[in-house]
Amino acid sequence: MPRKEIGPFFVTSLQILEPDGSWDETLEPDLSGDQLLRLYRSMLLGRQADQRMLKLQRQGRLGTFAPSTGHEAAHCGPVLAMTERDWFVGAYRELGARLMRGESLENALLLYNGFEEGNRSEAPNTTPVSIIVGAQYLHAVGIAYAMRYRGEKNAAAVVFGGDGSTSEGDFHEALNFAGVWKVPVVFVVQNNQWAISVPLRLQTASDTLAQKAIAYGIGGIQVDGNDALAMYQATREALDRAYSGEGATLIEAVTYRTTMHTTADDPTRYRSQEEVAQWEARDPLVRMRRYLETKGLLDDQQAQALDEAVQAEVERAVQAFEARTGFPPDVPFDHVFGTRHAEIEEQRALFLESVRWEQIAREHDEPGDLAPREVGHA
Amino acid sequence: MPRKEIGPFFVTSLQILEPDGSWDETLEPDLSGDQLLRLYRSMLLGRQADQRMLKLQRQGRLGTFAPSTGHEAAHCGPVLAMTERDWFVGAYRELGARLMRGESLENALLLYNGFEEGNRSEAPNTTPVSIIVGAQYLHAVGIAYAMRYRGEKNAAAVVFGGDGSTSEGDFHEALNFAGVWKVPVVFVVQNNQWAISVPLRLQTASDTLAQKAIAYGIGGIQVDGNDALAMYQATREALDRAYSGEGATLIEAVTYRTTMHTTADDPTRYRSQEEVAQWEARDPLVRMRRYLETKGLLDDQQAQALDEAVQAEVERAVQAFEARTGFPPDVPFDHVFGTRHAEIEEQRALFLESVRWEQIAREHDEPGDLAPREVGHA
Amino acid sequence: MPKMNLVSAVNLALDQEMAQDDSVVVLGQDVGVNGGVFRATVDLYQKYGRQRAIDTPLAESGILGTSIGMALAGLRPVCEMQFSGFSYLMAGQLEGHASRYRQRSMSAFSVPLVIRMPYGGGVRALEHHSESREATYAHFPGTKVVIPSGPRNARALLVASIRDPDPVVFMEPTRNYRAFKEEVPLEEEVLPLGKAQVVQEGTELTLISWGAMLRPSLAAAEQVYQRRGASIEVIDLLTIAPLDSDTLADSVRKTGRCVVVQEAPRGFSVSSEIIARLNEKVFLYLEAPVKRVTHFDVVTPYFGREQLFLPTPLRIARALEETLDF
Amino acid sequence: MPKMNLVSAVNLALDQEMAQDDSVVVLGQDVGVNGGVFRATVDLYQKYGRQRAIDTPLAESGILGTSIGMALAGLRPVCEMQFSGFSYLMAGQLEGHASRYRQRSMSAFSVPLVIRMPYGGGVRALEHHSESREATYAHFPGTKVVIPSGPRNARALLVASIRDPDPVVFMEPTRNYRAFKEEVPLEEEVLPLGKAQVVQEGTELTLISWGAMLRPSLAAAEQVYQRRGASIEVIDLLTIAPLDSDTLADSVRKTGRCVVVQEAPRGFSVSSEIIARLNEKVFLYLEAPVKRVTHFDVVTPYFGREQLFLPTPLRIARALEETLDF
Ligand SMILES: Cc1ncc(C[n+]2csc(CCOP(=O)(O)OP(=O)(O)O)c2C)c(N)n1
Ligand SMILES: Cc1ncc(C[n+]2csc(CCOP(=O)(O)OP(=O)(O)O)c2C)c(N)n1
Ligand SMILES: [Mg+2]
Ligand SMILES: [Mg+2]
Repeated sequence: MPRKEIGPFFVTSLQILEPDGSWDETLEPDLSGDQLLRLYRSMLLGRQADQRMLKLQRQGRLGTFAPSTGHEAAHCGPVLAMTERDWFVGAYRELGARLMRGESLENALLLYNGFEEGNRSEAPNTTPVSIIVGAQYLHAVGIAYAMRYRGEKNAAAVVFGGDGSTSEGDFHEALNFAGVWKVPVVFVVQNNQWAISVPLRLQTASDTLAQKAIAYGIGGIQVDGNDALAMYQATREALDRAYSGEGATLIEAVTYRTTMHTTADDPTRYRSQEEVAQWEARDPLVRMRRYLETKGLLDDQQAQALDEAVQAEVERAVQAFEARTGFPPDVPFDHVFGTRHAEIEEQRALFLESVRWEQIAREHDEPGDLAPREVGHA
Repeated sequence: MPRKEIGPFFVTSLQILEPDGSWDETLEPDLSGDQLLRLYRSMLLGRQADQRMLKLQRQGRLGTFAPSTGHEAAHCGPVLAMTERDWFVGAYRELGARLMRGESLENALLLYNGFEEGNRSEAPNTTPVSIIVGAQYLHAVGIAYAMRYRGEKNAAAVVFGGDGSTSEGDFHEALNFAGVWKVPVVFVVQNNQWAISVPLRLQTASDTLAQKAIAYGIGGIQVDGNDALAMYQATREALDRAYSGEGATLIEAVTYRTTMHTTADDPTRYRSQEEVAQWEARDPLVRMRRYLETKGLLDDQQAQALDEAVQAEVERAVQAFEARTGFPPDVPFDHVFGTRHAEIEEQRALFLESVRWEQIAREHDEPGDLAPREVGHA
Repeated sequence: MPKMNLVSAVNLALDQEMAQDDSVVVLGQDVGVNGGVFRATVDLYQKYGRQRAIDTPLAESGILGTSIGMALAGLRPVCEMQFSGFSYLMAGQLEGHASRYRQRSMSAFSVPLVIRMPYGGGVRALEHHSESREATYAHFPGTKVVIPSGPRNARALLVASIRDPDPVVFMEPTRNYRAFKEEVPLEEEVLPLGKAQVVQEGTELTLISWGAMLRPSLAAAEQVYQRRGASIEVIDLLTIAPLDSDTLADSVRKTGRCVVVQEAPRGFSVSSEIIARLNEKVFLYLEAPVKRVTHFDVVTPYFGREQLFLPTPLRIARALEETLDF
Repeated sequence: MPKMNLVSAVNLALDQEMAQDDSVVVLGQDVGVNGGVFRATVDLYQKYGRQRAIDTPLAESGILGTSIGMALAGLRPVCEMQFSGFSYLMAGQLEGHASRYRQRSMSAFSVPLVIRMPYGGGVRALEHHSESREATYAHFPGTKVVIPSGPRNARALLVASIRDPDPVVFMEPTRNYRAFKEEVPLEEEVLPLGKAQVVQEGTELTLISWGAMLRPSLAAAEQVYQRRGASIEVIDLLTIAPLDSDTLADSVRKTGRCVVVQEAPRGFSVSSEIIARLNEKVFLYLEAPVKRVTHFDVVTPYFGREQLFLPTPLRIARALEETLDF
């Protein structure tokens, strides 16, 4: 072998919609008007819900959450390509996608107000918010293994994460298992350039995240993550590969979070307003709307009606959320195990006793201190 | 960007010595006769020590260990390229390399007889055997960081592991940190085709291990790991890159363990005798010896003398090891912390009391049951 | 009833559960072709194929993480950590996901899986192969920790663990893998999780242990009985978490004295919790401090010294006598 | 003496140690430019540069693993786990290497490093951000675990931890980061590791707590004093492991009664070990069972319910009264 080159290795890149709304017709996916409008509506709902949540949070009516403004194409595009048979394995910054999968905004609000009840989702094959960076990739690989084992046809797992998550050992182990097992899984890495304050160049010395696929013998593609059509198309192709037994694909969605990491973060500490502005000019919603307009699928009036409808939907959810009651304090004791244990029940009794004391004390000493609604609704 | 290719990416491969002992003169490294003989002698010592240890183990005079027969070129070649300034961060299958670094065989025997005293090494900048697969890569990156931070010149860390170790999250995190930090570190992965019973194709779907470098923006090279000259040369180049601030290199050494994983393993359960025979025909020692013979550096008589000298050295170490005494039972209490603590000392007293009881009981009830030498030398 | 050792009993449980429920799969390093480094999964690959006896890449977090995914999607994975000493690499997946999925989703999802792992000393093994750290996992809420002591209860507890709706850390005492045989029925036998067992009744002292410590405990009880006729009640904990403190308390209420024997280091351990529970439940019945016989709070020494650090019948017997004489 | 909160006190300790010893470096996620998500490392990047205030990739095992390497090569890394809830990802490096290197090499190598991590509830945070799992790390031999309760001892203990020759897990109660200020001397102040502190003397009962639980404990002691004049000795543990059981035992020998307050779940926890040690050392002095006020053995609920699960002055006061009345 003396001294030789091994290679060449390649990955692919894809963009269909330009920032100005023009597009490459040879690449344009074959989607119906309904599908396209569903996609746009989902992105819009994600955006409006996100911004409403930010207000609620600032008013102290919601806890900490991770805003998703800017990411809508990156996570709604893939969901359009998925069916209910596919599993959606999300992280924590895919609000629009979750709503598109069938989770309710009311539940999302409940979740970010600190109640597990918000995770009781109606959405099929959809896992709850997963905060531990990188862990969820492995779950998706296991799910995909189970799907193949059960002989499920036209079904795959699609899992989401961020650029920072590619540094975790679990990301590596997941892609490696997926490669060896050749299971139907699609990894969507939303490369939004930042992991809190850490820029991509301090996250990895690799030129692209897509090329990490080469280390695992799986497919890799870098996609304009603000281009909903390209995200749809890349996921479509990855799913088709997965369905036909060709294994896993890593999709790098190049995008940007135009706002803070979470509501506890101050992004002005680590990045410039110019950078943000540059990316705002590439807004995924604007681009998609221009596309729909050019295609004659949405005019100004329809756009405004849609805006209002979505806003009304958000308001209904906020109202429903704020009207929710019924949060028994001892619920956690019901979900430690699926079986009953004397030790746990003994502690439940202790706990309920202490809740009662606190209530009595409150009534006697500090009337009106906590909202009267419900014990547990702090 | 529409749909494009990103790439091409390459890694390199290297072989200098052919299995028959012929070589590529354009690639032949510029090594003195003394250096070449040192390399060969180290490989031979590693081999003979290994085989002697196997006998001792089979006789019940040594505990479990991981034989290194077949790996000698893969780990001695790199050490020849290193100086004392460089750190050697080993795993558990680099006996020849450790001896070459200055560890004593007597200590190695002590270690595998269950005494930490065996890790009290005289070898400079050499870490003890590290069993947790993959963990040591990170230590090397941290060491390299410290070296650069201190402004040490012409110094790098060289860390060893196996093909199986590339699946661990720690491997990934180490290569990624090394890429971002651009620190002077060389990763030597001894790809011996097996991780216990798991063959490489079930370990990763990547065609080579070297190409994993592409995921981290570091150098990657696949080397014939049974070719000591190529291993020397690849490490030399990687060290030069490291010394000059160009960062990390991943060296995949393609080799084979021709014997069992550890003395507790039965390789006939999972691989064929033909496969083993094929690799035995590529024995790194034979190849190196042929090279030295052709170069006129070693004739039959010298070879025999060397064999005998090495064998005598091994025997001396075995005898010294077996004569060792002085293993106070409570040593572990001295090395929990570098500071004294009442809780630990209280337990030491309890412990020593129980050791005394056991001793008295033994003397009374079961005289001669344990070797009288030393409490603690079970 | 055939006689078999603990490894074979584990294998029997796996084999029978796989035979009757195709959602049961085993996975881990070397569990397939090789049948496991201790042969606990031997022949499963040959019988059930490589899709159900899965040789995984070398990555503990990957093994548990993918098992969680399998469990979410309806399988019942039994994964193996080759040694418990390497299981800390999956602690993130265990604490963060396996043990939380039920509560997080209010039981919409559950993660029925078993993490098998050999543990414990006494077999002259290399570094990291001799520890006993059941307390680490017992402290994670939502996680069950089970430790059999012999072939028969190993089989019956493993079956229960596989059928359990939640994650179970199933720790197998390496030292007892081949140390002795017991009769194990081929017919189904299941022991409930969360229940300790009184293996020898007595009136004067309660001796609590688990795993490989049961046998030296029984030997010590016998010695003390021979020496002075003391009637010692011996309890095999079997499930570490959730702890069956009622059985322990009932016994100590009767005997008034107690000794706990564990292989693990002393600090912040299972014996600590047992003592705390007895303090809470039977304080007024205690006629002597609860004594413990344990490893020490040192970094587990290599095997040259390990026997000196492990509880022996002699050390246990002395603790029994001191407690009886208190 | 300037008044400062706990975060600023941590920052002061880091700053001063970095100023006087160039082997001290800080590393972790967002610890550089951003100054840490809690601002504990603020300005260190600006003062000492990116080689000493290192923004790492997002990988906890990587952070500790490279810190171990730095320590082996002579640096004194102070690494940060952004939240203790993610620290299990580095448990393998901690149990397997940081805590073992000294024993493995018979002190030829040591690993002087600090692992800082915010922990604990009460701040309405997301999942994984509110746990208190000091027992997990306290159970690993060779690992020190330190928990300050306020600004002044945080500073003095962190300095001691940085100078300590061994790995120290330094857990900072998030809830106290900005809750109150104390005077903290700018001159050097060091508190010894391994020593508990009697923060209020008393004769009738010993109240033991640490971290964020000290303040509600003091409040409860005050309530009970107001109500019935009971004289309660309050101890701040400060170092969890190795445990200073002598100070605890001396106090209980005097008072005869004890209550332990912890934020962590009850089972297999630090309170368990404290009770076990008191049982061993002062059994005959105990006039009542040691009572504990703790979280419960449930998976930590989201913040909507968290206040109900955390010890409050009221719960503590009731435990004090029940123990006094026993
Ligand atoms: C294992 C782990 N470590 C640290 C954190 C704290 N944390 C939450 S999000 C985040 C950054 C994630 O960055 P990235 O993966 O790029 O996703 P993004 O938030 O940008 O969408 C960090 C460090 C965490 N949640 N999990
Ligand atoms: C983290 C961890 N998991 C499991 C093991 C058990 N084990 C020891 S060596 C080995 C295989 C290692 O294979 P490879 O990396 O290829 O190195 P080789 O032994 O072939 O030299 C395994 C699974 C371990 N030591 N560490
Ligand atoms: Mg990001
Ligand atoms: Mg190998």
